[in-house]
Amino acid sequence: MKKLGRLKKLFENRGSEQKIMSLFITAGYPDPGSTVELIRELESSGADIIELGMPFSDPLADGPTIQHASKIALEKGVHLDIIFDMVSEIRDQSDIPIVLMGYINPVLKYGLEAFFLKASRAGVDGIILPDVPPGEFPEVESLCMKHDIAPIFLVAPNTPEERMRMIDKSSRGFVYCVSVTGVTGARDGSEVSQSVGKFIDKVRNNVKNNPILIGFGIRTHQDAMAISRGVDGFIVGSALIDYIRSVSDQEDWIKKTGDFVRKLKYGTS
Amino acid sequence: MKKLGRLKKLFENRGSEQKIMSLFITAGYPDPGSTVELIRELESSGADIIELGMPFSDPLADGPTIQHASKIALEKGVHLDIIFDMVSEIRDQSDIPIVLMGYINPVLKYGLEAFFLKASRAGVDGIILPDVPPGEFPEVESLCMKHDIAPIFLVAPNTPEERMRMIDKSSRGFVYCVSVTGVTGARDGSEVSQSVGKFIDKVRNNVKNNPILIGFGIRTHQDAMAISRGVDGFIVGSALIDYIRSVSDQEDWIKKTGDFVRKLKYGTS
Amino acid sequence: MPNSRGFFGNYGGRYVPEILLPALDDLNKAFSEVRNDKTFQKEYHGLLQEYVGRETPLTYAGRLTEHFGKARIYLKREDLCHTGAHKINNAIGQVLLARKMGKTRIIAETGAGQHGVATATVCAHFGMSCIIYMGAEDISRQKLNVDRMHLLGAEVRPVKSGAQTLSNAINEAIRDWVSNVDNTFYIIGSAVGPHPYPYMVREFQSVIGRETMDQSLRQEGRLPDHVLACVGGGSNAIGIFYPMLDHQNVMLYGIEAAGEGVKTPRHAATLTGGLPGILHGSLSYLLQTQQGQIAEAHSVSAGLDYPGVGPEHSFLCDSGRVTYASVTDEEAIEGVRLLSSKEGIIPALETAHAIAYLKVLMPTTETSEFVVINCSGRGDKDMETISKFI
Amino acid sequence: MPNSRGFFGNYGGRYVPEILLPALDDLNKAFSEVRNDKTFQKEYHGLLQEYVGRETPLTYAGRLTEHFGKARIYLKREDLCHTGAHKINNAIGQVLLARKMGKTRIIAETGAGQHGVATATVCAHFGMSCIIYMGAEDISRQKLNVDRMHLLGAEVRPVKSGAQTLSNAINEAIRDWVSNVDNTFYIIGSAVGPHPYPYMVREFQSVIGRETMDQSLRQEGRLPDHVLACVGGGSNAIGIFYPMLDHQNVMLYGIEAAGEGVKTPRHAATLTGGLPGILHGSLSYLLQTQQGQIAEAHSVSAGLDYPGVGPEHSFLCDSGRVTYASVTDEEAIEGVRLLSSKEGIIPALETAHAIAYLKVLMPTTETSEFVVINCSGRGDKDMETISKFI
Ligand SMILES: Cc1ncc(COP(=O)(O)O)c(C=O)c1O
Ligand SMILES: Cc1ncc(COP(=O)(O)O)c(C=O)c1O
Repeated sequence: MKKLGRLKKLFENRGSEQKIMSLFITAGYPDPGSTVELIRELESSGADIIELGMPFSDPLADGPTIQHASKIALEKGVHLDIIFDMVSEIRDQSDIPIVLMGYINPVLKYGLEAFFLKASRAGVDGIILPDVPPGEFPEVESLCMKHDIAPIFLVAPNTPEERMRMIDKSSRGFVYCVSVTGVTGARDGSEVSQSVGKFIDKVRNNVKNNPILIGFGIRTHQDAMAISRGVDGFIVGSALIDYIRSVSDQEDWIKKTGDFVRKLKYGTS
Repeated sequence: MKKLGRLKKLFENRGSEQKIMSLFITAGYPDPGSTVELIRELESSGADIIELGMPFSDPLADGPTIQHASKIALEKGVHLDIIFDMVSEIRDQSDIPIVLMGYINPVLKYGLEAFFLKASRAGVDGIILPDVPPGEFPEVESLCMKHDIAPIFLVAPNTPEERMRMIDKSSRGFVYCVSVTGVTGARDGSEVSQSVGKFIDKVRNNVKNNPILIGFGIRTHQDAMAISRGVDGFIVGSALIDYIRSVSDQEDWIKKTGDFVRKLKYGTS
Repeated sequence: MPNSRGFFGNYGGRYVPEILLPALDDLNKAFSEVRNDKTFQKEYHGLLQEYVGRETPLTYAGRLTEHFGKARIYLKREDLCHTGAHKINNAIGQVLLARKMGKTRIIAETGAGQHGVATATVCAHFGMSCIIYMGAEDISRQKLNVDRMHLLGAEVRPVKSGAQTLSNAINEAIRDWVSNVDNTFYIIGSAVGPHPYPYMVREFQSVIGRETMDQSLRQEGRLPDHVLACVGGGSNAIGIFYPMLDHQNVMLYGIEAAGEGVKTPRHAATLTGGLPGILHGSLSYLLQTQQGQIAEAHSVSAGLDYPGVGPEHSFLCDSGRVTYASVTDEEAIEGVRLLSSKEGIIPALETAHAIAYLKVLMPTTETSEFVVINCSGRGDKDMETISKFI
Repeated sequence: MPNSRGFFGNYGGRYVPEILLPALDDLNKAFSEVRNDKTFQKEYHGLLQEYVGRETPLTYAGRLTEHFGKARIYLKREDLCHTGAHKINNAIGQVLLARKMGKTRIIAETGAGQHGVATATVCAHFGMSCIIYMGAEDISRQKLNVDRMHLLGAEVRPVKSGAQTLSNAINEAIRDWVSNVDNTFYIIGSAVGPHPYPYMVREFQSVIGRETMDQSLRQEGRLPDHVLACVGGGSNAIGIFYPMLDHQNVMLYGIEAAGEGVKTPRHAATLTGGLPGILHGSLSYLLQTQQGQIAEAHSVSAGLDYPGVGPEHSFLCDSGRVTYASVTDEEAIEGVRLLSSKEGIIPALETAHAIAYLKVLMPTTETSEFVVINCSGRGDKDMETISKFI
């Protein structure tokens, strides 16, 4: 129960006003050598959870930003063993919850058993597989349970309420609430927040066993605050990677990214 | 009977060894101003009959040489009235039989009656219309008779014997014996002469009312002698125009053409 | 039926070099034999069905009908024939005849390339040697079809005389025929040329009209009120018109290519803007100069770019049984766009002339009537040309 | 039938973002309703007949048969379908379903452009808005089809990721669908994707196999001994195979694209050279790297240039009911040449793979047997590519 513990503890301990911030980065972007250091910087700048993207050649649920990051990471030779090493290295020094996020095929090719065993040993806390919704691949769900890795599933604006309850039941750690129909990075937050209130109410009425983080389209602190009203926190991915992309050729890009993250969480850096 | 007379007299008066030489040129080639002078030179160099081509845009029975000559003549503005003037001008000074040769459409457009009237008045002796075989356009044949212009028809290697007799009956002046299946200028004479003997025998057995001239593919005196054995004479067209084409940019091209024609007729110039 | 000398009224005939007459006689004899020969007809119709894909549907054009809000519009789908146009109906008939006559070498002319492709196709099917004459200008504007002919094993001979289009290609094919008449069969691609071609081509294309009548009866319970077809040489038009000629209630419309306008020198509207004359073996309307030289035709559509027209159309024009009209290049392109966007059928540029005429015809129709357009071919071959306009 | 979770044996499923599940549920429900709905089936089959031109003939290929001197060879002529390939059988079925479901916006992916053209065509026919995703590489090698789609009013969106071919176009179409799931219907062009697509596409394409069986009985008095089809995603193959699966005497052959050779990294022979994995929503054989990244496929034929294959084929491959083999780019070009010159039918490059396999199959056949090849499409779209090789 050690690992489920890290995510659980995080949510149990959060103050009622505090929003959990989960940050997505693609493992190995902009280069594999800096991922561990980057994660430490994210943590020290306010990240509560790290979603570590396992790059895939055909990321069909992702927009251009994450597609690009995946492509660079693959070109730089990132694969699952490297990612496990990264997680181990972080785990040596930090208890920040780490969630792997990626598509099922590389996992399948690695071997399902082997994957969950290694992930668990490395210190992974949860897993998000956007192309494996609950119920479609029971073996994945049971391996999660076996290896104490939280299966984190998504609810979308068009998810029927009954299915929301089923997703809640299948999920551990938190439920990932997708604020809009679309791929990652698709719309900007201001557009998103208009329609999202009713949807969140519906999710809250049905997802009772898990904390709820909301993501897709959050680019600023204002977006995050507006959109995560009533849920436990928010997730930022494309905006962070876009920022990294814009500064990654500078020497102090990691420090700058820290500033960007603080601003995201607190409104000022 | 004046005009039928000129062709008739020619054949009646020829010595038994002498071959009648009919020369084809396109009216207005290489330029309209020199056609009359050229014809006089042809006559004085041994031509017995002049076939004067009426240029047409779509000369579908002609090879590249005569196609080219037609095209140039048309570009230089030749049309039927100009051709009638040319004939009149020649007729003022010469009794050489003149046969117009060309396609039916310009004749039709001119008006059949008007055409034959004018042609007759200008001193035309005969007409060859390769796209009007006997029987296909009775009005043309009766207008020929009415205006004393000899309708000259062709027999071809594949013409059935019965039809040869019909052609003989329809023709006046002479019968034009096409030595090979093909367009004008198609093959060279040496190739032609091989197969032509039998064909000529057949023509002679069936064409009894008219003299026979043979044409298509004769390029030299030798060709002419070989091929016209047993008939009354021969016709040269493409070879003459090819020669004119080769010398027409020289000042004394008409004189040179005369030399060429003498050689054609007599073997030496 | 033309008379014994091959005339439809005043038009037709056999104005060809003497050398071709025996060949035309043989052809006429052979064709008369097969016309009512069960074995031949079975083979011909068998190929039309199993190889060409006949019968072609009569497709109701719902959105086009809605667009005009008048009579119902149907399309006779010759575009679905193997190789993409009606031309193959005729090519198959003639190649069967050629085989029967023992000819081993096939020649043909082509404008749009559809007849060339059809001929090359049937020659490949029967393993016969095939030479296609095609104007150099047409070669460049119908490249797809040239590539197809090559692949089918045909030799494509570029014709560089005159406007380098269909008319010149016919001249050159006739020259070839004159030179090789013994072993060569000339498959003419439209209802033109010396007798018996216009008659024979009509007979081979009449399958279009017969099917249309059957389908009209099946689908609408009666014959159409209006039938439209584009007219180049006139084979697709006479094919659909002929079986309905005696049904006086069926109004027939042949649409020619007005190019840049019948008032300009750049058009191909022979019946609208021409005068009777003789070209390519028959007497018919012709575009010609004051001096009787053949005028250069112009049309954006290579298959209509011809200064002559089949003699039977000249007869039907004079008699008034068929209404002939013309539409411009620009209107034809508009016609392509209209049918493509309303029905999902990209017509050949030739066919598009008939489509374009709807804007004139439809306002005069009643909602109780129905119209059939002969959709003579598909537009794949024209995509390059069309793209330039769009 | 796939099981309730959309599996054919071990293959299939619905591995898609959560957001698409309601859409797939709706689709599955709507499709189940229409499968046995008379009104729908009547409209569907009516369009196939009156618009597409079905039934397509089963053409006896006499000279091809002679060439091999063994079993008789027939061609199932999907090349004669409106737009030139079998793809439209499916596009019509799906667009009817989209209308029934009240969707107003259609998206599709395309490789060779045939499915794009088919989809753009049916959208024009019904007046629906249409967006086609197509790899930039495919756009350049199938220009004719791109022009056709434009003319039909579709928007063609170039996809510049990865190898810029079919697989990338599917990714992009899925992204669009995820973003516009409310009003958008995704018409998948092959028997791939999440359940119910592989099943639904098979059902819409099975008309090929049913007609083939009827025609075989009519023309030969029995079912064929051997049936060949090319396999890209596998829709034409499953369409002709499926109705004959239970007839164990009918040998079935699916021919994949071996590109430059299955031993090289440049091929698209998924069943021959791939391993099971998950892509585009289903579990099936896949070309993939050691790390489970999707490998770039290669084939001279854009329609076969795909690293996946329909899940039912994976099942039929494992079960041994169908024999899967592959032929190279070069052999396919040879196949184009063979069919063109022997039968006057220029096949699509995809189809040519099945033709090319005859040289392996035919020597093993008996003269008493007969073979049917699914002639899935015509080669017009490929003339530029083919010309480069000839
Ligand atoms: C599709 C199509 N329609 C019509 C024509 C015109 O010919 P015709 O008037 O003989 O039907 C052609 C000629 O190439 C054609 O390809
Ligand atoms: C003519 C043709 N055949 C075959 C295919 C391959 O697809 P499938 O395997 O789904 O039939 C395509 C795809 O574009 C095609 O256009």
